[in-house]
Amino acid sequence: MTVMFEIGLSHYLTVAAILFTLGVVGIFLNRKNVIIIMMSIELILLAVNLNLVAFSSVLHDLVGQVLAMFVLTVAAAEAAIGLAIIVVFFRSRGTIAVEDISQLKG
Amino acid sequence: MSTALIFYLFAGLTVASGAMVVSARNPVHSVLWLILCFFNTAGLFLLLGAEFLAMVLVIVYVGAVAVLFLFVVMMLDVNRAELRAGFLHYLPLGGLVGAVLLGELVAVAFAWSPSESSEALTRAPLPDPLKVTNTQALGHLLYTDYVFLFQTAGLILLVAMIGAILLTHRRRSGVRRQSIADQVERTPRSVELRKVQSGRGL
Amino acid sequence: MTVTLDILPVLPELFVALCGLILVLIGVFRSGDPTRPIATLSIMTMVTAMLLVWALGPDRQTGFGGLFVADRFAAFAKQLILLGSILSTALAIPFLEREKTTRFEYPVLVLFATLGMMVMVSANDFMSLYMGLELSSLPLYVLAAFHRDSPRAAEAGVKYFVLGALASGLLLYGISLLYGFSGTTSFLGLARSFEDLSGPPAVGIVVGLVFVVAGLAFKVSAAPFHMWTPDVYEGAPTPVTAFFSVAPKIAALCLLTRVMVEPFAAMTDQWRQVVVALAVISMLVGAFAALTQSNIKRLMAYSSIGHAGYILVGLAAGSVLGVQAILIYLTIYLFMNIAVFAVILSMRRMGRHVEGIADLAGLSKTNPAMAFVMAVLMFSMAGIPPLAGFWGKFYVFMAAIEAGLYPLAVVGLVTSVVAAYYYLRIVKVMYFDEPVESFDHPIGSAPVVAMSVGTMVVLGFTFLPAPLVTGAKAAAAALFPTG
Amino acid sequence: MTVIATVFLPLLGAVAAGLFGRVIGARGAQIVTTGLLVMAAVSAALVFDRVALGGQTETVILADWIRSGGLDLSWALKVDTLTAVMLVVVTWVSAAVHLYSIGYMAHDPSIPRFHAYLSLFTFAMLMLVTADNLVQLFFGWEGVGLASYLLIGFWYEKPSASAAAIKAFIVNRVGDFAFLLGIFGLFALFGTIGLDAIFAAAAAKAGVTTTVLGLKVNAITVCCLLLFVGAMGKSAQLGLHTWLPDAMEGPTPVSALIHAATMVTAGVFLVARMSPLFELSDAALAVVTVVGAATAIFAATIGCVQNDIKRIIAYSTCSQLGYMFFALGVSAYQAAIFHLMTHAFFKALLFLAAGSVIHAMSDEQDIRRMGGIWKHVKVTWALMWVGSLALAGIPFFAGYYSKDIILEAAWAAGTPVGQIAYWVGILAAVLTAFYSWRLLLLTFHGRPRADEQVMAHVHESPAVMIVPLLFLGAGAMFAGWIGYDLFVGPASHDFWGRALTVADIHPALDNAHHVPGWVALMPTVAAAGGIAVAYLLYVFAPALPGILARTFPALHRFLLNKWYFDELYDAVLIRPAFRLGRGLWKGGDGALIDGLGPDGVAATSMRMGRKVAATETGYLFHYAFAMLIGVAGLVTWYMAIKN
Amino acid sequence: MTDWPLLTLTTFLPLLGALFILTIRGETEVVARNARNVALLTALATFVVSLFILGRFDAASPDFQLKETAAWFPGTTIAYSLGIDGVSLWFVLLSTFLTPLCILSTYRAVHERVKEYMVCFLVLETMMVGMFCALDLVLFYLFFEGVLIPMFIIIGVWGGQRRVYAAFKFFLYTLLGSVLMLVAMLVMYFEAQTTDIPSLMAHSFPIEMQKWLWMAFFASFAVKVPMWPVHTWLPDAHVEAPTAGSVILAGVLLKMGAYGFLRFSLPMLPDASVFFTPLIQVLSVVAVIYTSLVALVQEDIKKLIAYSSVAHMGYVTLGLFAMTPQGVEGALIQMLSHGVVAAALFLGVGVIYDRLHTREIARFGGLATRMPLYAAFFMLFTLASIGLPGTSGFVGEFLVLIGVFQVDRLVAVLTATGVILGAAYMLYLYRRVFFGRLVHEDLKMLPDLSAREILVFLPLAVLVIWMGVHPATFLDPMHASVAKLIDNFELAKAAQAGLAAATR
Repeated sequence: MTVMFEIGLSHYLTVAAILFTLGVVGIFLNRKNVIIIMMSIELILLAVNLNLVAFSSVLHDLVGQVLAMFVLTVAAAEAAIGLAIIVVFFRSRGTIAVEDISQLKG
Repeated sequence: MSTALIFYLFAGLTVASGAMVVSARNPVHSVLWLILCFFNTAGLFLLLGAEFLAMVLVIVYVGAVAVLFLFVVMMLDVNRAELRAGFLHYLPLGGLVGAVLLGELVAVAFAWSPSESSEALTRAPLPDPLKVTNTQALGHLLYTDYVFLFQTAGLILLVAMIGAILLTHRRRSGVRRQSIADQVERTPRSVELRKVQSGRGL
Repeated sequence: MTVTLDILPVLPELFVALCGLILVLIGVFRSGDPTRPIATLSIMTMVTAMLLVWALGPDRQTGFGGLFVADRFAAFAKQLILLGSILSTALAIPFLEREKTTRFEYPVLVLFATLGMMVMVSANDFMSLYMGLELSSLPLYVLAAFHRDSPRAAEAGVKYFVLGALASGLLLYGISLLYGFSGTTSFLGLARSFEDLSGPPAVGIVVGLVFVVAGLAFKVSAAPFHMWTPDVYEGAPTPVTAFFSVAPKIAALCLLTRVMVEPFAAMTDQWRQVVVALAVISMLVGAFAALTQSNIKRLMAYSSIGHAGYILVGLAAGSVLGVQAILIYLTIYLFMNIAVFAVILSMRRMGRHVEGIADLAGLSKTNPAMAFVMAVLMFSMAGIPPLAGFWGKFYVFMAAIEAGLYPLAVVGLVTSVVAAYYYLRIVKVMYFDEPVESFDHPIGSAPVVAMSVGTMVVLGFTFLPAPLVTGAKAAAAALFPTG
Repeated sequence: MTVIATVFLPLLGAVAAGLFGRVIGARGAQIVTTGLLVMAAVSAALVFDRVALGGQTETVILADWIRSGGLDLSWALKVDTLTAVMLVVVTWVSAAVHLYSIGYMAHDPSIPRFHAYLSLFTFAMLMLVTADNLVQLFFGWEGVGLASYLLIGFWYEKPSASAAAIKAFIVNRVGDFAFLLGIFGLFALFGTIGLDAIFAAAAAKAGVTTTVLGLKVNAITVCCLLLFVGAMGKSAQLGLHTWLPDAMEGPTPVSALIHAATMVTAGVFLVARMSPLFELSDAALAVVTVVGAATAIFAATIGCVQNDIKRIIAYSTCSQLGYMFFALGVSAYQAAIFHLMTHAFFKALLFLAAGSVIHAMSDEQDIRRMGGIWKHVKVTWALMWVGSLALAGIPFFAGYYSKDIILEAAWAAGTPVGQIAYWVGILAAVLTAFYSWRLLLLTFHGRPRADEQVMAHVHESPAVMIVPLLFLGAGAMFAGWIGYDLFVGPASHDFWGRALTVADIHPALDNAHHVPGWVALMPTVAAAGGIAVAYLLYVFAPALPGILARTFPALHRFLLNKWYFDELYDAVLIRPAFRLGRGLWKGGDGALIDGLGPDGVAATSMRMGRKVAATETGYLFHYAFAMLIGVAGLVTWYMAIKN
Repeated sequence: MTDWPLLTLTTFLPLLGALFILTIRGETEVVARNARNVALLTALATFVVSLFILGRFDAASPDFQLKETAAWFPGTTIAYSLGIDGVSLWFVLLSTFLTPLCILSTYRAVHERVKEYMVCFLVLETMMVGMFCALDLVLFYLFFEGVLIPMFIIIGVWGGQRRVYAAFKFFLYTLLGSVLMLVAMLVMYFEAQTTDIPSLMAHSFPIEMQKWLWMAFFASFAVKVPMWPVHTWLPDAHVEAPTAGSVILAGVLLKMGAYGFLRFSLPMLPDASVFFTPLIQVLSVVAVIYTSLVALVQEDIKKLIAYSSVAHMGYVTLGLFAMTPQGVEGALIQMLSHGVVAAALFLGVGVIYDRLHTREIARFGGLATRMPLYAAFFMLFTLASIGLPGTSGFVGEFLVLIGVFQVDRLVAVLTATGVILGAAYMLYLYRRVFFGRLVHEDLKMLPDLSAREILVFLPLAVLVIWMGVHPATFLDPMHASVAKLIDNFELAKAAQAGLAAATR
């Protein structure tokens, strides 16, 4: 029971691991549209940030938070680019269903 | 005890909403679940003492990124994609691999122990939160030790901007734009008169 | 707290960044099509940056509290990256003009991507590694989709982006684990933390390492993280593919090398197995999957996967000789690839770009010079002596043998025989088959220059190998502090 | 110098006629080659006088040949009595044949080629007999084989001729194969293949044994037997004889020169030359005797039923060679060489006379379509009689002396095989006389069976053909009488000198002069009997042969088909070889090696290539999944397997 | 002339010529003519230069001579190092001798892309000569493999119907063998810390390593020789290659494998060589008998000669691994002889192929009537091929067999059956092509050899006889080198035996 109620690093890491896995699984189990995939990526980055902040806290080291900060920034930029690309794709193909993004293969 | 309860609340909601992001049928709902997920993570950040990051997550992510998502989802009008066949087909294998990975990551999580050398390697010790706020401490670091990366981050954002504009911005040839300079410069001499036969066009 | 901004080591990057910003301004405010002048200026910027890199001298200098390092290795890598960017920009502009898709952002994005790569190879900390990587990746995502009206380019963009984001997610997760389990993100700090390690490293370190390697393996398109490569190479506009195949690849490989050799030097036994596995799978995929291709860009994609495998063989050796081999290989690879893409970019018939292997049929009759160049390059890529490509492989496998990796060397060489088949097939199509229509006249002098330079290097290296070999050796030695 | 002239003048002629035939023309070629050969014959006579009669053996070293490690060979001419005899026989017969050919081949379009071949052959034969080491002997050996091949196939447009040429070469090669092994064996045994060196060391190695196929055997016996197999090939002994009858496809002068007088006797020469070795091995000698005797009777039986004039003589040659071999086998080398010499004359005579007949009969060779022409070709007829009488061993003709001494020696050898050889020889003598007279009677006597057109053209040959015939006829009449003393008589010891070695325990020849009277008389009786039977069957009761053939059809067919040797070889060796070759080609190379090797690997690679490329499905989720599997796999590897 | 870098000159003179040809421009016809002439002149000049090598060669010395060394790859021992001994001398000359003949032989046969053709041939010559001169492991490999490029092009561009298949088979087959050799070379380098061939010969490798190295080298050389059962590329390559390509292939390229055995396997890995000798013997014997039988049933002239090449190379490998003076020298002579004879036979096939564009045996018959001169030449080479004494073929076969006989009698006996089979298939071929009646109409108009063709055949014919009658010319320079080779081999064997005895 102490493990349950003594909230330590491992708990946070576990949450992050679950989020990460959800993100990853979301990418390859998703057939609906690419935007969901992008959101899965956001989940992954969120998991990373959670990891970093948790480590930062337990290590008494701000570097983790600084890195999390940068990750947030980059994630925002990535989202912008990603959505722009999706818009481009939608314009040229009229769909963003994942299964339709398969002209190139072999 | 209360910390634990709050942790479990936030953690549970984070995980649940994360799951819904992935599995919701309607992309709009997915975005909304994502927003909820962000909020709860921000709560976890608060628990960990990272106030600034928590706020950034709420303001920047919920306020900007998630809205951007919502915007694009609406714009592309792909609000209901039916679940296509094959999803369940891949579920067992995919789920298995995911479960294995998850198990391993959790195992890693529980294998952590403070490293002997980590103390000596700490570059930016956490200041006393009573003297220096988290935001201040972060800011100080960002503008000094990490100014190089800070500038790089700026460039990344610039590149993202350029990229987004390059990809999505287009001058439509069919749309007539008002050019004030042209209108002003026009003189009677520069106006060319043409006789247009009916039914022919120019 | 006194803060010193040791700007000197970062001078080339700073210069490039500033010039990039200025170019953006020029591009926005200049009327008319500013692409060509901006491309010219961008090339001049990069040339200057090369000079600056050279002017920094051979000594190891760190900056920004150890986030950034400028040493011989970084300098060597930067020269290669810049050269690749310069040549691919020069090749791209006439092509884009011909296709009527010029946008001034193109050279600017290439410039910024190059800047990101320069930061990458100079990274001395996982944070700067990540930032550099992203700075280089984001423009690449955009460039892949640059022909925004082409469904294929858009698809390439989507795939590259999604998988790239996933890869950087993996990388980040690995970095976070490394950080958490060691307490630092600095390469030197990590190295120090493993130095006095007794017993096996913590499980988090190993798993973190695996994630980091996976994330970087995506960038170098090593199997099984290679899946994006063929689709993106095929779908992206050809000049972009040309760029992809050299600069980012070189940067990622140099980065991977530094990461493996510097912070994880003490863990060589651990990561060597990962690298060996990646190398073997890459070589196999690169050799076999290309056998049945009909699109030359796609073929080059598989070829680049295979080459990544060979380079990883050098990395697996984990020795000075191995790193030297990587640098030699990369240099030769750069020249070969650029020249091949110069040929591919010249494959125009009736004003339309073609990229089928069959379109090369009978090239030896319709355009003997180009066919000769291409044949030389293909033999070189297949690793047939006395062409330069052979020496790349030779050094790589020499390193592997020195490290006692005999089975790896045998697998590598056998796959190189399989790979030889498809390179030969191109020679066969050009020389043995009856000609179809001839290509249009080459566009501008850039492809001709690229082809000539590439061919000269490929043919001439055997006669004068010393400069490159000694240079690469010195650069490689920079990563190994004791010797 | 005379030796060199003897050997190389024919080569000069061959080169002149062969390379410059077009320049000097047919007539020029004839004159040059024949002239040079006559000169060679003269100088051979001088050599004979100096070496054989004068007792001066000599060895002329010409040049280095093969030198490698312990092997040191030179081109050298070794002349002793044996060689000198051969020189004379070869050059004289060859000169006669050259001369004869001028007439015989007058209408042929390729005269220079023919004469070049003839001269080339003569050169090779002379190299053979003058060799001072086994390799040079082999050079001549193969050289005469080549010339024989070229000459048999001279009329290459005839498929049968070129087939016969190949057959001759290849059957000879089988013998040469053994010959080569014999050389290797001797080299392994003695460390040299110089004849003198081997002979000098032979006695010391007499007891050396070696293991062959797990059996311990005497090394010298093995080497001798291998050499003898070579001799069997060249001399058409039983088993390797099949080429000789077919060789009659060549022009008749060729048959006379090569397949009667000289080349086929090379085997005899070889065994005689190697007498110091053979003397050390009773087993080898016994084999020689048995094979010789068997060939003598075997060929004679076939000769009795053949219808082709040349083939009959060919089988007769075969049979006579058998005589020579069993003479060798009983250590009566001198007798063998003596018979070789006399046989050269009368057999060449027979062939050339037969050629004259063929010439007269407009190239008809089947004796069933001849008959009754003796009036038209009287000289030929007479000479044919002389030859036949010599062949049958009728007293005072050449063959009488040599055949008698052989049979007596066989009897006198005092060994069981010698006894067998004697009786077989007697039986063969009966048959010899029979088929000779069968030939004579059917060809010249009785009523003409050729059509009128042919009969109208029957004419005597020109002088250029008749003169050599007369010369050879003289030889057939007097050679035995003249040579008897020197070769096998009291003078023979001095005559042969050290050229032939006969061990003291093999006194067959010495004893031959002291055999009971009936032994000496038997051959003559046998010959007379044979002639009588021939007269009975073909003059007095011409229906009888047909009846006999019908009464014993199996035997007749068996003999007519030459004991089915060709069919046997065809079924056992040739066709299986081709079948095997085709099987190995299509099955081994094509299906198995290429199928599993390059082609199979290539196909597998392409299949794998398609499979690997098929993993690039184009679907993002597959790609992501692959990456995930990669990561999960590596992590699992470290966490589960490494720890 | 004494201080000139003769070997470098011989090696790179053709390359220079090739570069010069590349610069020729103008109308197709003119370019073709000029390219031909330049190529011929270059090849002849190279031959003349290579004769100076012969002149300066000291036959009494067993060492490498005319050495030239220059630094090459810093940080390694890999150097540009050339030199020849009695073994390689003749192969250099063979290469320089055959190339001009090849070029001369193609004056009529090649009309298309003459320039490229000549360039390929001259590059090929550089590679061949360089390979025989190389005294550095890596340099050797460079030339050894470099040969593939021009040969691939030659077969593929100017070859027959299935040229693509043949070219690929040739290239990939030999490449596969060679890459394994590269691994072995690198292992040797790290073991001995040198790539210098003479030094490597002096180094003694551990026995277990030797076995692995030996197999790797074997993989390369066996394919190149080619030994049974890795020979199947040869018939295809020979048949499809243009005449001159077949000539070089048979004349020189096949020798590269055997040369490799002699240069690497035997002196550097003597113990493994002893260990594997039975393997070589079995494969060689099978090669001789098997391929002879296969040759017997061939329907294509070139294919028949190709199979005969495999059989003849079987003698060579046998002779080499007999490691007796006669065996080794016989193998060398056999190689030279085969180089000349097979070259001549292929050139011979080329003559009728040029005229009729078919090589199917059944399409011929009775050629002797129309083309007596040609028939005479072909007969001479046929005889040399079947090893008639007095021709070059005999000396080689004889020495090999006598050498092998001293080592293993059964092997010698089995191999000697090749003497019979060889005669059978070659004469059978000759009979079907030259003898018989002229029945095919198109054969009745065939012209006999032209002056140019005679010029091609004459030197070959002279050599065939010269080597048969006076092989000392060729054997004498070999003696010292071969003796040294065998001495060292015996020493190493003895040392290993002593070691084994000591450890027991």
